[in-house]
Amino acid sequence: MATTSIAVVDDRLFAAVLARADDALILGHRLSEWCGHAPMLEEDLALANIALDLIGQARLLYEYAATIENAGHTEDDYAYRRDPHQFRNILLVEQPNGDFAHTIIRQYLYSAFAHAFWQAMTSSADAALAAIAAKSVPESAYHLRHAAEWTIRLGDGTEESHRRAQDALDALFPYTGEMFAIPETETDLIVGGILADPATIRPAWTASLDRILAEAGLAKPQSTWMQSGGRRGRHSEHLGHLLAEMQILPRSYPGAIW
Amino acid sequence: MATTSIAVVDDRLFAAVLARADDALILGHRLSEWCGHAPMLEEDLALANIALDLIGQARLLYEYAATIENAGHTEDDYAYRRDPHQFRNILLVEQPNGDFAHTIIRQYLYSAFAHAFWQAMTSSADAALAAIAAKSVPESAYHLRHAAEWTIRLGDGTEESHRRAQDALDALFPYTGEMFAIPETETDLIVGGILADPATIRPAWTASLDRILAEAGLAKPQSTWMQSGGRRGRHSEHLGHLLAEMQILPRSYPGAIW
Amino acid sequence: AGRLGAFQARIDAEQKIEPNDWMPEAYRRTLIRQIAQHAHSEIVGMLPEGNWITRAPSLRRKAALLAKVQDEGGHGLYLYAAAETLGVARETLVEQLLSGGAKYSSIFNYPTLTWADIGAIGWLVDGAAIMNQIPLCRCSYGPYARAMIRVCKEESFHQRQGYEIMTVLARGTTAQRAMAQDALDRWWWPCLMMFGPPDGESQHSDASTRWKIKRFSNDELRQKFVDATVPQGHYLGLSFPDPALRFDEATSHWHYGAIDWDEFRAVLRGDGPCNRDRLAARNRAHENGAWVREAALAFAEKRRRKAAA
Amino acid sequence: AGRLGAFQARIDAEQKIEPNDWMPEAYRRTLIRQIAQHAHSEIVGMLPEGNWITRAPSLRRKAALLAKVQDEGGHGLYLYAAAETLGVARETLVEQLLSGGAKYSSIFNYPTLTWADIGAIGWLVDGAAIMNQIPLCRCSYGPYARAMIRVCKEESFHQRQGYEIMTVLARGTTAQRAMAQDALDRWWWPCLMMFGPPDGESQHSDASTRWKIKRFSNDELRQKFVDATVPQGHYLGLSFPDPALRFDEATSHWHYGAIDWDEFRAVLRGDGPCNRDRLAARNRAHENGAWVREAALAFAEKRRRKAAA
Repeated sequence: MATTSIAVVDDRLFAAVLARADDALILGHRLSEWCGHAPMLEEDLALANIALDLIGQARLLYEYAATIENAGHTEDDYAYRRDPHQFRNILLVEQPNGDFAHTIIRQYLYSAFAHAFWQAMTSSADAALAAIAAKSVPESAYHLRHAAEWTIRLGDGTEESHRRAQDALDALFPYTGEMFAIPETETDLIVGGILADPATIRPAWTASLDRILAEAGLAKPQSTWMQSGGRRGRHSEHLGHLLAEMQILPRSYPGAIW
Repeated sequence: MATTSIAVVDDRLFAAVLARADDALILGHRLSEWCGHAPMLEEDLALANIALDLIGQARLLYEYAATIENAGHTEDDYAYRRDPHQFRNILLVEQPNGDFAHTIIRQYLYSAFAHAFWQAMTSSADAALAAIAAKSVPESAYHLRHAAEWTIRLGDGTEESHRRAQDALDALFPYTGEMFAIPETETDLIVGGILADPATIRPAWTASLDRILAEAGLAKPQSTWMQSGGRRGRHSEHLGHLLAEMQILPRSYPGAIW
Repeated sequence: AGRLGAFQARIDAEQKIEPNDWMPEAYRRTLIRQIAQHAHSEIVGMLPEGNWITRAPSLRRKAALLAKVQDEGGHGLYLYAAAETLGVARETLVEQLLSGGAKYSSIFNYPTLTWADIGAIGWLVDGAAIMNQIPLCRCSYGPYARAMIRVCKEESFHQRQGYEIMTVLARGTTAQRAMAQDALDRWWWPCLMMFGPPDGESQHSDASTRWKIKRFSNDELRQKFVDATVPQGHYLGLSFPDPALRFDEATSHWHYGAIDWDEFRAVLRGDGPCNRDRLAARNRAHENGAWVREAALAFAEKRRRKAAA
Repeated sequence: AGRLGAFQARIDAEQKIEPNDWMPEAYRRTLIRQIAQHAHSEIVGMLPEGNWITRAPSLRRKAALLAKVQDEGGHGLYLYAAAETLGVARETLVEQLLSGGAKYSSIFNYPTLTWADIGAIGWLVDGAAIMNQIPLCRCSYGPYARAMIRVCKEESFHQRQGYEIMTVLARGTTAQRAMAQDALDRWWWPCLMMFGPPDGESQHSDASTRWKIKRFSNDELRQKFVDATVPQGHYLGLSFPDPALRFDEATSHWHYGAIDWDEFRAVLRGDGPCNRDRLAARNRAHENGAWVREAALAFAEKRRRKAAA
């Protein structure tokens, strides 16, 4: 056996579903790293809760991807047996937890998008995706509320919390562009009403940001330069380390059932 | 393939050699984690240098172990294809780097032993081990000098460096007992003059500690309680994380040549 | 003496004592110590299992483990709340934990070394905890008894989940089977120690029994655990690391060998494999989170003033 | 004008300028900037490769990579020393790096994503660096020229090592071959940019050429690199991510396509994939190490006083 990695088919819907599953899994994994180490017990619970929701979303999406691919792969094959360059998550979700402000701002930037995205997806022409969206909407609403409230609290808390929140916002904002970029492979899916058009989601995202950052007293970064690459499998250096830890058991015991 | 791990023979000399190789590899790996992140450029170089020596020692020892085992295994099989419980290094060397004081004190406690050990081993009845010892003596002399000088510098530097050095010493001292414990499987090797008797090494170790700690103004921990388990494959939680990162490529691509 | 008599009469009649009821200071102190110790155990207990969340070998297991550790945090939260009904602030209790002044279950001072340890903790550690805790559902102090009902329900779910992990491993590959056996070997004796010292040496028991905080002796509970667990292990084809273990036809109990109480006392005084790591991890989380808690307080204060203005 | 004339005459005669010799301020400033930038590049360059030390796939590769990164630190050290001969303190230069005020080679703002990147960096990045640096071994400033002789010797060893890594991958499994190709795809264009803007747009070149700090133009060096490297890649059966690449029989050079100078400028102004991570890593190491450097200073001072007393 020369590799324990799987190869996956080249299909547009499959790729689009896999990419969203990867977003949810990687962000869920990052949040799960906090477990037992959060600033207060209530946040240990809240972050674990959000992580659980996201891993749950990832599992539904992988399951659907497996149906589309029809190659006998399971959710665990996708999660544990792909190399970093085979992951299609956006770079934002793989960024390290950093301090609590980085985790919250990352979550806020993502959830403000994801909530609007899943809302739009409830009317997807693809019934399976619409069903996953319907389940995800109340979850993402909670994730957004939690992250937005903390963003305000940190932004308008102490001098230190304000500084940390602004640092996090400045550092993470360049990773938001990928949420709105449309890979060439997805244009047909958008035209076909299967995927929500990011352009229709941006107004809700921008409105949320303007309102929450104003209330938090945080300055919206003016930089228009954006990082990208995740959707093409070109990640940051962080993803490889995350996956090494996540995948070590299935990689060490190929074929074992756990 | 149900596992990418190897099984190794149960042989006393082989086990003893493997255990010393594991000590050197794991400590070398830990030191290599500093590369590019040390407090000053000179220490980036020094820590890398010591790491290189240790990895070099590990390679010689693994090579000799492979000869004894005679099962077609290579140094890389031992390093990359054993599970954590198959490693036989002492717990001291797998402890996390912590701050620079923890790294230095760990190195000092180990090197003060290792230098005396390799000196004694130059007259081992086993010619191969005696040759490895001869090569290791000047290296361990340098490691000891480097760590001892820094121990003194930190202990007698600022209030903060003194506190950090004392904290590190208190935290790591309970891991020194394993260096002097004699696993049942090694008594014959000691009687046969193949392995140095730790009892004959302790005076040199204690003398070094008394002298260096006195000069550093650090208090020798009075606790007589000692951690153990490494030589039996019962490690701390830290080793699994270290190996997950170290082994991910060979585990993901079984059989590939790099 | 009249109040004390009436108090004991209510307890004897299996009536619950509630927060606003009069109670003897010793009763209050005993309960605070016990509930706090229990809460601390849940919190510290998040660490050994949390150590495997990022390495769980399947998404289903990852989600289940995350949910389990979250449950433990939840238990900690409502146990602290139960303790607060006795007039002690959560901050005070947390400070006692962080400074090393308060105890927590020694079992969490052992490391989780393989995935099988997650199975073993569910099966054995939660199994032992349930034995200890089921009688507490009838504890004389109302808030504690009610908290324990919820805790026990969730713990027994965790226990079944742990046993299921062990089952899969025991029926898995050679390596997985060895992993399961090794976990049982390492966790068995520490789990027996979870029930505390042998009856002759146990402190606090007399008053706790009279107050119906404690309804069974340490040795009684330990025997119940052994009797329930040994057949489960044998069913999986695993062996217990106790050569003296045998079924005693006369008593219908599993007889077990001598427990190493020196190890128990060593871990209790701080010399277990992970005592320092566990306390260090809790302290690090607390220190790293200080600025967050300060920010939340400052924000709440600002909003309060704004609302008042 | 006499001093200046004499200075230029010495340079024209290929004599070395030494630290205590008179030199024009602009010459000194140019050299400080260039040597510092070079030193910073070595230091920052430790990070992308250091990223793979803990995951190197064999012990031989692990040792070689560690030794290589150590060499880079060493280059940094003696380049800082060469800069110090021009009257600027290493601390000043380091501060400039940490504050983001000083430049370093943009190539290190790209991430190392697979093991093949370690091969590609050795083969391509060190290969390009050598093209730039070999002429500097004859630079008019003595300490810089001598430092470069040592640097070049080690770099060319690294370059061969990198090519050997690529060779093994290119002849390895399908996955390894894909890894090698992907690394070449990602590193090729950034490596061409390492030679700087096209000749027409390059600053500083005129004076640098007159002072024999710079002996070849950016485009000349770039062409040399392409000509040397393309056959090496083809020999491994790899393809270059440039559809315009073709051998021009007339000129005997490899013709390459248009370079995306927008990307070059973006990375230069801080908008590369890793600019922030690299500077953050250097700053973190510096801040975390502050107490160590203070301790070393305090200790030295104590000993000095003791010796004096």
